[in-house]
Amino acid sequence: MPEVTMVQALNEGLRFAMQEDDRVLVLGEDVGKLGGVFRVTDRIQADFGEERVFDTPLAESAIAGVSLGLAMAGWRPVAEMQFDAFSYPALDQVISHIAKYRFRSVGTVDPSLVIRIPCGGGIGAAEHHSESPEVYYAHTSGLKVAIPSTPLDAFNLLVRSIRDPDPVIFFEPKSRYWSKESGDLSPDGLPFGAARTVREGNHATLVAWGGMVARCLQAAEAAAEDGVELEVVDLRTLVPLDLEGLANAAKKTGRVVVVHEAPMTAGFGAEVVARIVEDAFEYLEAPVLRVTGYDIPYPPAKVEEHYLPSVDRILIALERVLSF
Amino acid sequence: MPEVTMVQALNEGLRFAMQEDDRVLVLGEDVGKLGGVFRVTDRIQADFGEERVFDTPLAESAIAGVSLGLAMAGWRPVAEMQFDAFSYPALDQVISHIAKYRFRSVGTVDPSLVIRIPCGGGIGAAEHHSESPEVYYAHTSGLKVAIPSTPLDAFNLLVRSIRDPDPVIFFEPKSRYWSKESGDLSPDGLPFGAARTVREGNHATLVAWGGMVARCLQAAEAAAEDGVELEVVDLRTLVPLDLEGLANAAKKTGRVVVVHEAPMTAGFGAEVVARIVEDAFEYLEAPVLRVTGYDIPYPPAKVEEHYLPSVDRILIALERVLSF
Amino acid sequence: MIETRPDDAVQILAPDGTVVDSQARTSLDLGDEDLRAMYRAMLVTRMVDLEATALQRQGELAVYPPLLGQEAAQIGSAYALGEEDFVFPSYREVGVAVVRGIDLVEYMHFHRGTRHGGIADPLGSRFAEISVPVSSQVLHAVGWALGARLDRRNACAIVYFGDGATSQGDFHEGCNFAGVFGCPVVFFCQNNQWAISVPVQRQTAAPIWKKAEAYGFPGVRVDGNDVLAVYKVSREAVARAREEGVPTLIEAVTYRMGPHSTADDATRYRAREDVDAWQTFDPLERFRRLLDSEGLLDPAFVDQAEADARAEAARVRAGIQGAPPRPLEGFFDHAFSDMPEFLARQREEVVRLTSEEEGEGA
Amino acid sequence: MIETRPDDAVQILAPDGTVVDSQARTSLDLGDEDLRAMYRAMLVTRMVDLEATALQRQGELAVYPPLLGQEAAQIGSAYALGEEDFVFPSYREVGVAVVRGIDLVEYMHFHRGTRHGGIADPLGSRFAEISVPVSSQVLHAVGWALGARLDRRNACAIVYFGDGATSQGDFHEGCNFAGVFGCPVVFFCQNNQWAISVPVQRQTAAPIWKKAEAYGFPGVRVDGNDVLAVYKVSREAVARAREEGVPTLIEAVTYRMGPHSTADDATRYRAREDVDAWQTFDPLERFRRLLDSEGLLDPAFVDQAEADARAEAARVRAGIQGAPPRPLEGFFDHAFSDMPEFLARQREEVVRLTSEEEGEGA
Ligand SMILES: Cc1ncc(C[n+]2csc(CCOP(=O)(O)OP(=O)(O)O)c2C)c(N)n1
Ligand SMILES: Cc1ncc(C[n+]2csc(CCOP(=O)(O)OP(=O)(O)O)c2C)c(N)n1
Ligand SMILES: [Mg+2]
Ligand SMILES: [Mg+2]
Repeated sequence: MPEVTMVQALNEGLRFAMQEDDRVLVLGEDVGKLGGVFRVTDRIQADFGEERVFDTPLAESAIAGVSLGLAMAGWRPVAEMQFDAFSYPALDQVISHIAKYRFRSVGTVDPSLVIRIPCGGGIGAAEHHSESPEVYYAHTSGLKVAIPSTPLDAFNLLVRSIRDPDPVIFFEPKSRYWSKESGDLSPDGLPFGAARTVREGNHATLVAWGGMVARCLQAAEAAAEDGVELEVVDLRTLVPLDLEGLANAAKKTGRVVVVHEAPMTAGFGAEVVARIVEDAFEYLEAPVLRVTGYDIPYPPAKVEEHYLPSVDRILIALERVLSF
Repeated sequence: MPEVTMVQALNEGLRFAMQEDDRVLVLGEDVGKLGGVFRVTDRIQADFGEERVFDTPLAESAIAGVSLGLAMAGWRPVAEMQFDAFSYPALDQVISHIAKYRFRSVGTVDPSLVIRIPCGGGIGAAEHHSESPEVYYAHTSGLKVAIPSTPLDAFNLLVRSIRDPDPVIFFEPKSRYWSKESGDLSPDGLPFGAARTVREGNHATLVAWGGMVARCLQAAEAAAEDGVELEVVDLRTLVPLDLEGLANAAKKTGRVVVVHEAPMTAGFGAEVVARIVEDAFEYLEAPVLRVTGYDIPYPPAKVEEHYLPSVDRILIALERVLSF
Repeated sequence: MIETRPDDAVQILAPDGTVVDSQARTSLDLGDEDLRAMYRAMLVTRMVDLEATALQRQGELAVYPPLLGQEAAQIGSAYALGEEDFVFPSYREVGVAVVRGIDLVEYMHFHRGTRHGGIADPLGSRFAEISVPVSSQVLHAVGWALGARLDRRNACAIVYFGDGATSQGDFHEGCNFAGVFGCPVVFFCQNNQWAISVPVQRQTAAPIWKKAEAYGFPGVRVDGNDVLAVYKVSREAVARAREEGVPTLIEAVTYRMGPHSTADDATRYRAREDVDAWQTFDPLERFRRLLDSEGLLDPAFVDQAEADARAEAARVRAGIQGAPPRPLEGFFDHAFSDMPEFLARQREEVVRLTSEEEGEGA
Repeated sequence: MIETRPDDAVQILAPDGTVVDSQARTSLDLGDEDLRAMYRAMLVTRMVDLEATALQRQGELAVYPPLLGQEAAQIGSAYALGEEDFVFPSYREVGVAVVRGIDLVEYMHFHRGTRHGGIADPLGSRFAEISVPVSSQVLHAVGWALGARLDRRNACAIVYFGDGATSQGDFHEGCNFAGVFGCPVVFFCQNNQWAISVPVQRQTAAPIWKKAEAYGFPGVRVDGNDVLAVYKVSREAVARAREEGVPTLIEAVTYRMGPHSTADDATRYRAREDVDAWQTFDPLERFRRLLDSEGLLDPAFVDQAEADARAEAARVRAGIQGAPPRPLEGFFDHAFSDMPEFLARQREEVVRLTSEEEGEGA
């Protein structure tokens, strides 16, 4: 079994999609010769040519808006935003047009495009390079939102995103870029809207996505040492959300903690809590708690370990949930 | 007691703030001679001069970014975004700078400015003119978010927002612009972070803000005819959120429904649910439910009445909550 | 090569309809039938536009932004397009829609509040949905044009926007992108002097056509009330786009004779006299006089054109008047290409509630 | 009045340090001590910049974007400012910080990942926090300048940004706003030929200085490696801003000799020879030769300047090396001007957890 990093898996995913569909284009800042600042597009321009892989001027609103125009001309653009916080200048195009074009055109236009956004912290980066803006997108009706937590699923979800007739915001957790996994790269993994149980357990359930899935697994191992068996659920796609999977996970243990990097207030964790409460209230033995980034701007890198949910913080929340 | 509309109260609020502090400026598209498309700034330019009240070029990112620069020069800008969806081009400036400048400067700079955003639907407007984007802002650490539901509180909250050393996103529910209230306009009403019980009741609690407070009161009256007494809580400010007030309201009845116009998924209602679950779980007799706009882009005006939470939909959710 | 133009606008017809540039006039590839068709399109536009305002006053439309006074800019430019070219409108382009054969009844559903976008089949009719966020459509046009270039299609995009739109970041990013990639696109600015209440002098300190200098492609100012001059510069721009991949920024100087929209009260910010002064430059009257002097206005044609215009206005009225809303549940089908569970739940609720309502109503 | 310049850049010194425009040279209001101070500032900048790169290699900084090669552009422009003028930097302006007396230790805390912004007292030092989102700071400069104008202060803002930044909407919106309002602001573009891996030719199809045409104010291209020429055009721009409320766009043509940042591998996208070619244009060497020819480089001064530069680099190293992180709890105090309940709760948690951790550590 070959071992791949998430960066390699994403690179392979792009290649796979470009090979199976010659309408797929890759665009963004520094995606050409440089291969992207994280090398996700490494040598793709060399292999697929400058017409299908090109650097844009430094303008994110243009990257998004031009991608929509390309989609209207029958192309399937895969656009890269260089970092999480640099996706914000494109929000207007994403919210007002990309998310709404199918709706507005009564289904006659497929705004089929993917916007890739490296996200999250934990890599010691400078201000604006560690944010987790998934809620801005998940709250925007008309967008699908994917966020893999492992290399193999990154390949699977990316190919699925590119094939999808809907616009997909594809988050790539930077802290997992260099994580490795062995197995065959295949687009026949789980579809959108299906959560994945990455660890079975009976005492309580941890729900996470992207970079925090690995953290939850660490917490689960720590808990296991004390004889507490945690179920860990990876949501994989926030939109569509796997309502049934979520409810079942909650029902199984009756005790749930949601973990995410973004600030707590109105983070996607709140949605998870609300759905569980709506669909599994009678099964809950304890309040569904959230362990998240704090409600301050992302702090300087040297203290990010205290900002991001730690194993300790997860365990403390679990204690509260378990002792309820 | 004089009767004022919310538009008039806001106009008076601006005048009050401009009179008490000659550093207050008003800027935006069409805020000058026209007085704003809703007349909130009616005749303010005539009365305070073209230096303190001015029309900007048609560029929302500039309106926000220039406002921050003005604040750095010691002014207190009150900027208007013409409609909810036209605040999106300014999101980058708001998220990356306005929300973070105090933090980044370790408290040495007050990014003291107000961005007024008419919001919400129910007035028969065209696409992009009826959105409820409060979550984008509430999730962004460093911003305060206010949204009055009545004329008198609009005056009170607006003056407080302008006085606040922090940046405030000030939502104005368009559907309440022409609602009337009598009483004295005063900035000595409730502060930020204090929810207001607008109706007392013992059977269940409705939580809302902005335009939906009135809708909840209608629902409460309808319910009262059937002998069901509803408590109605107006959050007034989403950031800071009145955690204690919210928990108490939930504890009182044990049955809560949150109502908002924005789509359900990751709407601010989810945060309300999550907070109540965290702080009042043992008191809950039923799941906290949400009645919200649906998870599609805001539809054409002629069907908006079916899209927005109606008295019927609120009562249906209440039935579920009460019969639990 | 960057082509620059003098600061005064290209003009072929004087306001009184006489030809001021006869060389340009004769060089146009327009036969008599073209001229008549353009006149007819202007008439239809005028009548439909007035009818739409009337429909709004009668409560049949929620709001309507009249294009009164801008007919020459729209018809002249649209007439310069080929079938394959793609139009990206803002919200004021009924004249362009008329030339492109867009169904105006469906179009008016946008203004009635019964559908978004207004264009039944954007890809088929090569006419994008109405775009309200000012300047945002500029980027879509550039993207489409880039796509056409990649496909080596002999087609260009044309994007319509106003003077106010030039202040937006998207205008800049789009123009710059097009300049770098050599996108076949025409940036068509109708400088109607106003962005709601803000006059163009407070919008920018430079002439709009000159902004092309910032992007390395030609800019041209044209008398926007002279349909032949607009046609001429548009035709050249379209050719430059299709053949050389060189974009052009056209500033058509015109005037918004009506309010910004039916919801606007223009008396708050501009003087009646300013508007009246522009009455002299009415684009229809100017073109009518030319046709007259060229002997093209035989009574049969005039009667027919006016009858056609009236008929189209009547058709729009008949089609839109009292049109029922389209049920909300149907809109759920176009949020995504599929129907995820969370949305299906909500759709069911809508179906249930509306059928109950109907039940009650019955 | 719009002033236009020829397409070639303003130059006073040839690359070999000889004066090519002696009239301009003599007209400068710079005495010997000024010239020496400028040279010293360039030296300090060079040494601190190299030291920062070294500190990054040693793990003391997280990442650092060298300005190597851009010293003349930064020192020349910063030297043209008065005390009241306000600097809005991007992330590469250590040279400007040197001239403005900004504490470079605190500055480097930004790159160490121990604080954001890097400027201890932006309002007091009239130097805004480091701005990373490309072009975003342009609007703050315009806003500050408008504020200064409203206060009738005799001061201007200067905003630094790169060639890539000119593609952003914020650049456009800021320039346009400044043109309309007559804001006292200087738009200072360091065209260092690259935006990470994208060469300026793929960034825009027009010369950068020409973009000023779009806004109705002057644009000027200057040899960015000629500190005197940069000083000259900046001085003029500052005067125009302060006295006439006329903004200027300055394009300083220079070259990024180092990688985009220490995290960048420039060999992936540019040839060694291209960089080598620019070695000839080194701004320090050029200025050194001029000073030498003007007899200003007595050994005492040279020794002192070099010692000062080494000392400042050493001070930065000593200040930053091993500097501990500032505790997270402290950051909570600056999210808002007050401490709302929901945040106080979180802060308490942080205090509890970190004190427990310390307890464990002890
Ligand atoms: C991004 C954005 N901001 C504000 C508005 C509100 N608005 C609608 S039209 C308009 C003025 C547009 O002026 P201009 O571009 O000159 O076009 P015109 O209406 O004159 O045709 C404004 C401010 C909007 N639609 N979009
Ligand atoms: C809005 C935004 N998008 C992307 C980035 C990532 N990024 C950082 S610097 C840079 C290139 C900037 O080039 P230029 O403006 O020429 O300045 P230089 O770095 O050459 O000084 C990019 C793309 C960013 N910081 N901000
Ligand atoms: Mg206009
Ligand atoms: Mg550069």
